Amino acid sequence: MSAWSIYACSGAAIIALSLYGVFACAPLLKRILAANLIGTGVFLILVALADRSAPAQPDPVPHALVLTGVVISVSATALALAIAIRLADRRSSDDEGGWP
Amino acid sequence: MTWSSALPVLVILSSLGPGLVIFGLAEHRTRARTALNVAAALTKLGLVGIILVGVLRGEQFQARIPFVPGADLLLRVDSFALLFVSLSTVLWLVTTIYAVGYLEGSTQRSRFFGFFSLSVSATMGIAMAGNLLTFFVFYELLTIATYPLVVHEGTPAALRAGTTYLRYTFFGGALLLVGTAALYVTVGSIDFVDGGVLRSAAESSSRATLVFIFVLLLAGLSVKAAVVPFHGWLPAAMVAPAPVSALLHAVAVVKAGAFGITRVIYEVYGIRVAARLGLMRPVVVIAAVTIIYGSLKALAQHDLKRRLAYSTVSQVSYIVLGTALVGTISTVGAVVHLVHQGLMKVTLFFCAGNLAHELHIHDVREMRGVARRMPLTMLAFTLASLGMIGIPPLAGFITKWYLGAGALEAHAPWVIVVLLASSLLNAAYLLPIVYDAWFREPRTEWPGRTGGREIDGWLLGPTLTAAALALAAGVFAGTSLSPLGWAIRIAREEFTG
Amino acid sequence: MNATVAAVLLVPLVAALAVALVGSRAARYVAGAGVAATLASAIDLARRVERDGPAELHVGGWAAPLGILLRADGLAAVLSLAIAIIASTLGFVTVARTTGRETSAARFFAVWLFAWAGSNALVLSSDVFNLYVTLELVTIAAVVLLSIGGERGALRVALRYMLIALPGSLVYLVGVALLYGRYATLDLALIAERMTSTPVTWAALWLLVAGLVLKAALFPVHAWLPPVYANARAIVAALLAAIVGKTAFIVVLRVWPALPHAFAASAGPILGALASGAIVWGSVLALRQVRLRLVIAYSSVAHTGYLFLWFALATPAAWEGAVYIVLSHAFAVAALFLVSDTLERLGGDDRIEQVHGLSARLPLSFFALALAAASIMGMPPTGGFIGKWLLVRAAIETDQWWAVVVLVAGSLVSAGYMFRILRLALTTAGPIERVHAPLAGQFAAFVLGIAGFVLGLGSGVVLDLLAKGFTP
Amino acid sequence: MTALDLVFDVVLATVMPVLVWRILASKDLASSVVLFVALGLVSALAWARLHAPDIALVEAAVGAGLTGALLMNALSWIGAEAGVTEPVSRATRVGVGILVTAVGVGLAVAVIHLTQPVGLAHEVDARLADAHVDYPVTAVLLSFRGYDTLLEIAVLVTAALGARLYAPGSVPGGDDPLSPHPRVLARVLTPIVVLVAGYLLWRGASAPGGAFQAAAVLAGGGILLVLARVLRPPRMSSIAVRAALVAGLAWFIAVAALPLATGAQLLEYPSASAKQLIISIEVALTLSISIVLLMFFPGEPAPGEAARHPEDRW
Repeated sequence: MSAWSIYACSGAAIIALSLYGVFACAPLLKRILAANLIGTGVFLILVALADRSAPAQPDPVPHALVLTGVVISVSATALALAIAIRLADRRSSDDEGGWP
Repeated sequence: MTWSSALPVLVILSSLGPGLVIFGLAEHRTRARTALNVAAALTKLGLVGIILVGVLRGEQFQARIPFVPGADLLLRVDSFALLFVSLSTVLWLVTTIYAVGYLEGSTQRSRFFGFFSLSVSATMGIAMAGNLLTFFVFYELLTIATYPLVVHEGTPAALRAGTTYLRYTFFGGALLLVGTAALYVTVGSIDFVDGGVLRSAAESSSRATLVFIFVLLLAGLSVKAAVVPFHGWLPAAMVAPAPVSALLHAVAVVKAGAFGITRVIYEVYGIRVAARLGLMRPVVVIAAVTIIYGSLKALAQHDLKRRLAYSTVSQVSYIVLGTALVGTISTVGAVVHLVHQGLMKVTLFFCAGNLAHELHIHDVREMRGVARRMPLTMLAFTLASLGMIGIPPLAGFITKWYLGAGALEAHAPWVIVVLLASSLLNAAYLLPIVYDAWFREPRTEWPGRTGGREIDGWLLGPTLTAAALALAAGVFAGTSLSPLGWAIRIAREEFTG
Repeated sequence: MNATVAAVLLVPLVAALAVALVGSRAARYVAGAGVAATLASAIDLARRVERDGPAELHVGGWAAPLGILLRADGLAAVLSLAIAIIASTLGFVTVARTTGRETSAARFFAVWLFAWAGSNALVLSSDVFNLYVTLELVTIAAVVLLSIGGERGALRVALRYMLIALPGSLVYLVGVALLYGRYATLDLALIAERMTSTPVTWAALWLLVAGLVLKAALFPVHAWLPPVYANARAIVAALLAAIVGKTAFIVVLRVWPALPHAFAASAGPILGALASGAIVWGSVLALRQVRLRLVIAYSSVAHTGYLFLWFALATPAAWEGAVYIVLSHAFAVAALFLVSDTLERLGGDDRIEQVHGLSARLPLSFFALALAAASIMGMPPTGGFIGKWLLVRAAIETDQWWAVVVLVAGSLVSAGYMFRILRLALTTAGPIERVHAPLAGQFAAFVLGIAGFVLGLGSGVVLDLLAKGFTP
Repeated sequence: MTALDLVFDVVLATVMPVLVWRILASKDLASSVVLFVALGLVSALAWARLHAPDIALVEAAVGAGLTGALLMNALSWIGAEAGVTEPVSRATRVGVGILVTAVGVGLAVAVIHLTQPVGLAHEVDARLADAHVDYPVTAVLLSFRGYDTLLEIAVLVTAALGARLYAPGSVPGGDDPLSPHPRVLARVLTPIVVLVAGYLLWRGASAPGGAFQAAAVLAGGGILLVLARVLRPPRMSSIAVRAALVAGLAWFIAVAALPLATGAQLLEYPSASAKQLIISIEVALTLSISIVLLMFFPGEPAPGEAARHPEDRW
């Protein structure tokens, strides 16, 4: 049982748990968290796979993919939070300058 | 695009184009609308005339537009197509004029005439279709284009009738589509060919498949042809205004069904294959049943248009019968009846329309002595009725004569019994009306009409014209350009092919 | 060719940035120009592919397995052109409506163009990870478009949509990770080459498909779709239904030919079953809706079924048929949402009763409605019919009569729910006269309706273009 | 690897899912968020163990830092109670439970069967020279798969446009800050932040680090300054902010499109100036990304019903 496979399994577990969270948690904020965490799980698997060649230097491509993925997941989470805030904030003005 | 390939397309466009323009016309612009209609109809008549001359000279008129893989949109004018085209074109002109008079002052006329032109365009496509897919395309277009006409009055009854109409015709369309696709897959070609495309393929593919496909196609077509048990929509649809009934019964819809059946039997399966598969006898039986059933139901109706509707159910199956009897003579009968029934039935519906429009008569029991008020209308009615019954030398007689002879030729003498029975029934549901109208005292005095004429010329003219045509079709049957002449020519092609 | 393909990708991006830079007051002018330019670039691409055949571009000059490959083939050309026609029509309508006072104009148009850029990138990409990025771009842009307008309903559905679409693409990404871990490349063609049907591969492919099925709202995971369509602003709903909603399936179309036969053979029936479920369920529910938008929504659920039915049939004809359903439904649904929009502006809501007498009140909208309906029903000679014909043909060719029954039944029911509406539109009992509604929307709807019609009549041309570089 | 390593790995690999479970199971959102941040830090360790220092950096800066801050801030708007909820039926929960269990197990089994260490490490090394970047990950990000990165930035900008729904909550100026200390802190911090960011950016070409890491650090500092009311939060209404927002992607596109003029491929850097171009892209991206990340941060809700938040209109 090498390091990478341990983390890969951990990633699988995270994916399963957070998938459950997205579809089965009541609070929207938790669903947003869960969606973000699926990403963490996927990234863990990717990076683990990249490290299969250890102790030789790891495969840089998955690392790059993960960096791209992280940016996307941050963007998504931030956007989701912004919308959630608007939903929750009773004072939010529905006015958007009278869009047609 | 050469002249000979442009003409078939032009025949369709000559009604499609104006139709689209008419949609755009404001409601009140009656004169422009009428002018456009009549001009379009005359143009089409001219184009058909040119094609007629060409065909007589032996020219080929064919247009091909690439469509789905393996099957183009193919328009081809053979004698049979030309017969149907000419019939619809002439009747369109007559019916349009009639409709102008009939709908005077009613609402939504732009929409009405727009869809009317669309229906005729679709019919032209059906007539000139060179393969089954093209036929199907226009067959469905006809359904869609006629629906707004059926529900034109927007009354709950009309809407109900419209829904019934759609249920039946879409169901038929679906069967036809599957049949066509199946045929394409099994045979590889769905073109209409004299003598049938299956002649070669019949050996290769299994009998069961071919029978199955045949049933699909015939069932799909029988819906529009109002063959029992698919006839239910036709009596329901008689709530539509008289010109629409004329369109459904004479110009387009039921004709399209019968025409399609003939095409499938003769030019897809080919009579030899069809006969070998043992498919013809059942069709003959169904047709015979429909003929008798329709007549009996007609007898039971008191609403004039309803009675006429059932009469159509019965009469259209003459065409199916003649086709299925498989013989040169019976084929002549079938083909010629396509025209004869059209002429006679359009006359009868015009008359019914006149009565409803002028005197609000809908029930046959209200028609006592109506001939005194509307002699010309009733004259036309009488002529058409006698034709229906088959009194020599009228059109109906020609049909029945050929069908009878054809039955003997096909060794099915029992069919003659059916023909005689139906003739008696025709007499039974038409003659009393005629008798009442001419020889019995009216219950009440008819409301008079200023200007002395029995009814507006826009209505009377077409009625008399149609009657005259029906009469001529019988009297001049001997000439080569008469419907009979064409029918013989067509039958020869089908059998030599 | 390089420049042509690059233009399809970069022009909308540049336009989006320009819009964001100039701000709302001038947004519509810049956006209008950007929309026109993007449309032109898509037309150019289609023309070139039509003339010179398909092209393959190695971005950055790096060949597989390292680089990203763009395939400008018939499919890409046809899809990007269809996207362009729809997105530009909708875009021009919005441009025509904006007065310059809307404070979200810049945001809206910029994100609109980003969504368009994403869709173009998606149809061109043949790299499984790059496809993920494009999916995300389209999704995020769609979410933003949904949230603009700010009504609670819109925000709620925006979030709801996001919380379906995001997990969807991430599940897809898990599949991608496994594929990379097994085949050490992200290039579709190479994966196809190296692919062997091992358990790991199957797991990967199932994840791929599952994620995309979720995004495509295939029965039984379709429940999120109707509320989204019902609450979004009509223009956005149109974009969602016509383009965004189709992207996931387009990815499946791209990936499928790469799959090993054994997998396709085993997944086909399952997806076919789901598809049949979608057709039946969607059609029946569409029949029972009282709101126009919900009719459209459930009809879309049913049409997703038509798309996935292809996997059960899996013949070239079926592939063409599926693509044709994508195109025709995209045009039709966009037109329908525009009609619904017009009605909502007149009558205040989208109850079906609003359609009453439409043929007399708004003839233009009526014809748009009729044309779209004909395409949805698969009436000849619309694009919908071509799709139906090809699928029925494929079903018969593969002797799967159950599919024939499902297809025919589906189209009959669709005729049912569409004529429920058309019938009302034709009912002109009572005093009804022409009314006036914003012309831009009506005209756009009509154009899209006509487009669906031309798609059918011109199917010869379209199918030729589609066949360029396609190997089923 | 030593037994200690193994134990450490196992513990770490178990802790993370447990944390996820706690995050999703915890009663109040506040503790969920705290646990989320904790998970960010823990996972940073995991990345380090897996020899992925860049990801460790990003995770620490973004996963734990920025996202954490965003969540905290979101809580201050939504309130630690449930906020908006979507009720879920029991049947759904059970069904989803079964499904995800299957997915998790299947996935784990599939993954551990991927023992054969295939990858593109060699291809990357082989072409590193042609890419004119010394550090493999950066080479993949900006050269081999630069097209991904370009689209990724488009995603980022799109999200920024969408997230920017309000003017930032805590508007600096008039009302006096809670205490002077934050300011002092910020004043001290600023140069350090900028320095670190610059360093990360610069070494990105040769070692772990790069545009995104640098931007993350910058943004983190920026948020701090905003909270300390030293820095005005960026507003779309300012042309400078908008310019900074679009600059990165715009420059990236320009560089990507340039080769087309010479008949080369999209994003095919002319080898003569490749290095400089890539660095220039990195700089531009750092600027845009840090602005975007800063804009993700909506600020705090202004106290009192009266204070309505105007749109961030532009």
